[in-house]
Amino acid sequence: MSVAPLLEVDRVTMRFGGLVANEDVSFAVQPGQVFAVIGPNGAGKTTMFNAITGVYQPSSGEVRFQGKVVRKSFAARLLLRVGGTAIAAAISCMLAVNAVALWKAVIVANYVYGEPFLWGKAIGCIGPALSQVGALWTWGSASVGALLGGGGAFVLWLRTRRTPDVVAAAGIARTFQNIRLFGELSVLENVLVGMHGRLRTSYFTNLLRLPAYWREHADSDARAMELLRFVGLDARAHDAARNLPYGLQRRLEIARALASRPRLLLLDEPAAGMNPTETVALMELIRRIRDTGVTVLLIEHHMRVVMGVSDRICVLNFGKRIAEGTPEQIRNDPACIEAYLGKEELG
Amino acid sequence: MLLLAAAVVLGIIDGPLKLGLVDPMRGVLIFALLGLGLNIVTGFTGLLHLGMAAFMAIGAYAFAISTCDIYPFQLGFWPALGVTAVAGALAGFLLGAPTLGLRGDYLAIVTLGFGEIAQDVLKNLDAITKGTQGINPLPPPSLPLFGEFGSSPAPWYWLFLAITVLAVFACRNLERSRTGRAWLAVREDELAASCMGIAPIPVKMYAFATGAALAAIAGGMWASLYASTGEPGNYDFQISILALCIVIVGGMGSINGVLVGALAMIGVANIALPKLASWLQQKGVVNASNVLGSPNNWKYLVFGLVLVVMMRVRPDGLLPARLERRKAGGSA
Amino acid sequence: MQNRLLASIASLAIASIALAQGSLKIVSSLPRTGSANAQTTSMVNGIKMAIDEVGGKVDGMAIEYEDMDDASPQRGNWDPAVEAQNANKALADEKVIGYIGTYNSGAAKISMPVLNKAGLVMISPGNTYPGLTKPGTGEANEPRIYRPSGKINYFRVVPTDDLQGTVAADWTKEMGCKTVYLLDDRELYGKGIADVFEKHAKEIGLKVLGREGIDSKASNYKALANKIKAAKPDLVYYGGTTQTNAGQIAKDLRSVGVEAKFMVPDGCFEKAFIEAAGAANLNGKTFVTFGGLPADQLTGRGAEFRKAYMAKYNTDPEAYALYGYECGRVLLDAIKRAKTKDRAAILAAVAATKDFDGALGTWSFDANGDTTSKIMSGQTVENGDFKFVKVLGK
Amino acid sequence: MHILHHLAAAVPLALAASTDAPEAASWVDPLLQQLVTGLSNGMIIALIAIGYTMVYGIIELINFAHGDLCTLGAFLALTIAGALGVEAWGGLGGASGVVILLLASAVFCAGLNWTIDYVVYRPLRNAPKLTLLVSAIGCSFILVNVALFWGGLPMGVFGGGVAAAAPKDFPGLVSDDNLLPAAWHVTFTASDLLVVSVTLPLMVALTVLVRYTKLGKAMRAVAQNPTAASLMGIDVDRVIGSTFLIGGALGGFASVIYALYNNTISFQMGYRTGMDAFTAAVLGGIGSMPGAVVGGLVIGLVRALSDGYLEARWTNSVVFGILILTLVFRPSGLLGAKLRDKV
Repeated sequence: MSVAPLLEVDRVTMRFGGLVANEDVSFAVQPGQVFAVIGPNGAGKTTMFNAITGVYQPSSGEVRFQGKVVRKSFAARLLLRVGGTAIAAAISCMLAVNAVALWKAVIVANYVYGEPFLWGKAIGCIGPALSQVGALWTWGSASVGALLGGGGAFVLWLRTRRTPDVVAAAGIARTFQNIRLFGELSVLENVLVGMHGRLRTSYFTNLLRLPAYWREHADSDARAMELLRFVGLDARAHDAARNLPYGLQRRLEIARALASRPRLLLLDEPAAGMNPTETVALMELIRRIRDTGVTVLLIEHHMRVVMGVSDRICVLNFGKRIAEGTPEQIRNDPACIEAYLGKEELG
Repeated sequence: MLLLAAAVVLGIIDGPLKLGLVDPMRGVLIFALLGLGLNIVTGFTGLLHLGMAAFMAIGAYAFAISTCDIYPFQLGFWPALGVTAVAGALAGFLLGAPTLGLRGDYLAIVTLGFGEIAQDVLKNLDAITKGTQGINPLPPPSLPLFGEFGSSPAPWYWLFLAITVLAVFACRNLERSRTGRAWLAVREDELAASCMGIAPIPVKMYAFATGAALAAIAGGMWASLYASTGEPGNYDFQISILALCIVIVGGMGSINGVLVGALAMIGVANIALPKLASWLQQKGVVNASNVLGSPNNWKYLVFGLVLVVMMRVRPDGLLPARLERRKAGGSA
Repeated sequence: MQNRLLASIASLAIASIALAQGSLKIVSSLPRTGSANAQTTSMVNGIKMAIDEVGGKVDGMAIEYEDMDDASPQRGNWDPAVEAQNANKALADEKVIGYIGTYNSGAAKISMPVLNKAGLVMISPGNTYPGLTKPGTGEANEPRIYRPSGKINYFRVVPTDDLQGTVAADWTKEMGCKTVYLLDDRELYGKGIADVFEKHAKEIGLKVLGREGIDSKASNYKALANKIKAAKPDLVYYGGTTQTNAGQIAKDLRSVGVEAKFMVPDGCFEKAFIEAAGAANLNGKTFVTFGGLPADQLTGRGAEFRKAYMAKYNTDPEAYALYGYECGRVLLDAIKRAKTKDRAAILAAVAATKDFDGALGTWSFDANGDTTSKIMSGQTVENGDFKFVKVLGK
Repeated sequence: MHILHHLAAAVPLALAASTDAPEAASWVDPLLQQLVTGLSNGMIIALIAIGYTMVYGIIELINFAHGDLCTLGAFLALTIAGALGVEAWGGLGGASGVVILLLASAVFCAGLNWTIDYVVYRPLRNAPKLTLLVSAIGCSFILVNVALFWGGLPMGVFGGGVAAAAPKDFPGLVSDDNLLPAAWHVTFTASDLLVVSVTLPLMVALTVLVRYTKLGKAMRAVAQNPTAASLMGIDVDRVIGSTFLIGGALGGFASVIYALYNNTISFQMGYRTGMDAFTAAVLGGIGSMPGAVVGGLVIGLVRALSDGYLEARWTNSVVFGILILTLVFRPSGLLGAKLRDKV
């Protein structure tokens, strides 16, 4: 345990109303490992994944990635945004409330039909007009606006502090138990969407197709094809994702997840519904992923896969952690055998 | 491309052949633009939007106020159109900021409500908007490139065609870029998208603002064409519904689809039906003494039937999007 | 699908060209689809009567008539696109020598400049917004902006809001009312006339207790009526039309027990209003102003028209029918005098209309293109029908 | 029993409050009056809103044609009233006349709604949702036109059909006389009573139906998950059909109540009533019937109070402003179920 763990799940509890899906579960994933979480159905494995990826917020306990909880930091940008919104809202509220009065005083009063309009004079009228409306209205509306705007911006920030996109941006990517590809998009596009966080071109660059767009376009496509080759899908790059056979869809999900260049990859039952040959290929793929330096956190029922690829295994049962260790240790752990492994192995 | 060619050909042959189609086609182009705007929100991003008319209205009034000579601004056509687009985008942001967290039809009703509110505001702030009188006249654009903007419809047609082509390219550029892929991803599966590092709300915000800007431009063109904003009542719920029909009939998320949809909808409502009505009158099939007699009384029925039948024959629209499959569309 | 659609459009287009040979043609552009249908039907009937009357011929030249719709189904109301289209269509068809329309002043703002440039005569049976013709009554740039050619091609046979609103306020005072409550439908016609009423009412010392703009699509106005009841006005004036729910308002005022009198402008001077409101709610307490004399007071021309109309449609002609009829006759009369198919000549002839023996009395067009007839009549409603009370204004 | 709950609250409130009116301050009476008005309007909206919410709950379709369906119901009622001369019956006869109208229109609307579903929507079950939406819009246009023609019938009640498009007067079969002693300063008319006495039982009956009958259970099952439901041997199309049937029937009742309460019908009345009802359904949490009722009442009240105490010209803005604010803070409506992503 010399190296600092990449991911620490520290006494995480997940409650939904009365139901407790995880009860202070803890484990640590070392960088470079393939770490498997196993357990019978309903043991709370997927819930754990959701807690890690920010789909749910832990009821208690925390998830640390590279030593700290993944969260939007309380940075200057936040203050800037909140302040900015507040001011903008304040001004727009003030204008909204005084719209008619201002218009009359500034525009109507200074514009004689058919004659040139004196901007300087007009702008000069804004101040008096406002004061004429009355401080209460003007500043009242302004402060209400500021409150709503600033408050709103802050609340929004709070709410989105640890949403999946933030977690993903930090370097954790995942696949889904029930495959969730973008069915109408092509295989290639799915991977490109995965790259979203890594791409930089702005809205207007894309709108106007500035040089930056073309540059990025070229190498993002190249990298996407590379990934597809890596998972063996390059031939199907331009099919609609929903037309892929099941096994390939799982591979595409993996490619899509890898596209974000994660430090940690969460695979949720990647072997589910695969035939033996596909399974072997999958194990092979997982190893190759680990060899590229990506740490893998794996949920799997399929014991051959689990025992075959993982360096370390954590066993959940009824939401509690009942054991953790190397495959050998788990294989010989009475609790696990009794809880879970026994029948699997014999069967 | 093919559509563009067709449009150009029509523009050329219309005059000599006296088809008289270029005139109504200008309306089609305006609504095509409105449709393109809605297509970004509903077609690409999958947000049901029932308030497009509001943004069209905002556009029309922004354009009118910045060009009409009863106001001091009196900008030229392009600058005014720029102002219009910005105004639309801003409005989009204002509406979107607090509400884009909402799901499917809840967002839909919010947009619907915004449409109603916008109308009330335009009607009631008559000190600024001239209320029910509408703002007029707007000076005809002076763009020698397109010719003399007088009573002849041709220059308008070419101008609007140009704007529409630009808009189409803009939409296509966005669709096939990081921005557009994010929109499509959010439409397909919002949660999966966010797990890929896409923050849904800002992404939707861009879609909303873009759509609003396009709708606003459509409004600006409209006002400029009729040299008047008309009355606020001209931008009511019916227009939002029409826009929706254009997008769905054309084919959700398909740019060409929208163009065809606009042609179909406005074609039926503003070209085919009037011609049919006047033709029947020429044939003397009119008996005003009872309500069934006048062809004009059948328009609702025909329009409705057209919608129902089209949806029955082509549930995915006339030109479904590139990879559009069944079940693709869907708001909630 | 869409090809078939294009095809049909094309074929129709060709069909309409094929018909482009023949004689003179009068077109009307009125909202035929949607809520104004009832009123415009009367107008069209009136126009048809005028043409039938001369046997569809003016010294040898056969008169065609087309009833164009400036509303569209998706709008259910007048549609700027369609109105503009109609104007251009009329111009494109060289047989067309007269354009009767529009019903909505808003629509007129769209088509007036278009027709003016081409010098095609336009006669409106329904526009009452003063700014269309009278300098100084509307925006600074009105009516100049509707006459880009500088000439006048737009005429109307209806008296404008500024007359009617004033007369209405005066009448209110004559009836001994001290306080009024104003409502309007927030549309060009209704709001305009209510504004005039309010302005004049204040001048002549009537107390305006309140002013509300209603939502003409609301299902009822009971809440508003409660509010009015509490204000206890002597008279409630509604600037609006049957189609903007005047009937419902009358009803709700009565149903919550507002005792005040109720006055409406000529937009409600039609049977449909009484039917919508229910006679019981109007009898005795309702007053309607109208430009010109009601059918049953008509003499000469008007009386004949009424007889003919009743014979044909077995109902008394509405105000709108009268207006439509008058438009038609003025135009035909001008053609007769001009003795040509030339638009300019006919325009000149219309402008020259003097002491015209019309259904609305004897009148001329003034320099602005307005009718000189300033006759306003006041009606009340008794046992389910309008009853002429007196001639208003001088 | 949500529905009972919310409505039971409503009526006594109006009555009870009015009892202590005499010694109350002068501003109380108008306020109470506005509340009565608001609630009566609200209940009508609610009744229509249920039609929306039921259909939405089961096939996620915003049934734009529903408002116009009610229009036709009202026109049928007027036709029958005219044909039978119900107006003249008076007294008990008048009451029975009302019952006849209610039933006739309910049956008619139910049948029509079912037919529309069968002819238009059923073939599109697997089509994108918005395709369905546009078909619904199409139907709405068609129904409006039918109503226009209907108004052209050469009957006395339609003014001889001369002015087809004009609003039609609906005979005041139910009086607007105050039922409360004058001393109470608040009028609660027979038509207010009618609204309450028809709407409440209907809502109760509906709640019972949805919660305790086999059909009701089937409906909820289909709403939850059509595929699963059909696997359980539920005939999904039949269930959906009967949903339209019931929604239509409610629409029919609503249309007659509407006509008797407002005494005017017009071929375009479906537009605003429909929009109000749809708004109500969403405000309450679309798919939830108690929600629809609460939403309807809220909108009715807000409209009345805004008309009464603010400016009528801003009423629409107020209604939708409140709607938007509500949704910002309660993203799934007042009583809507909170949704959670299933991953």
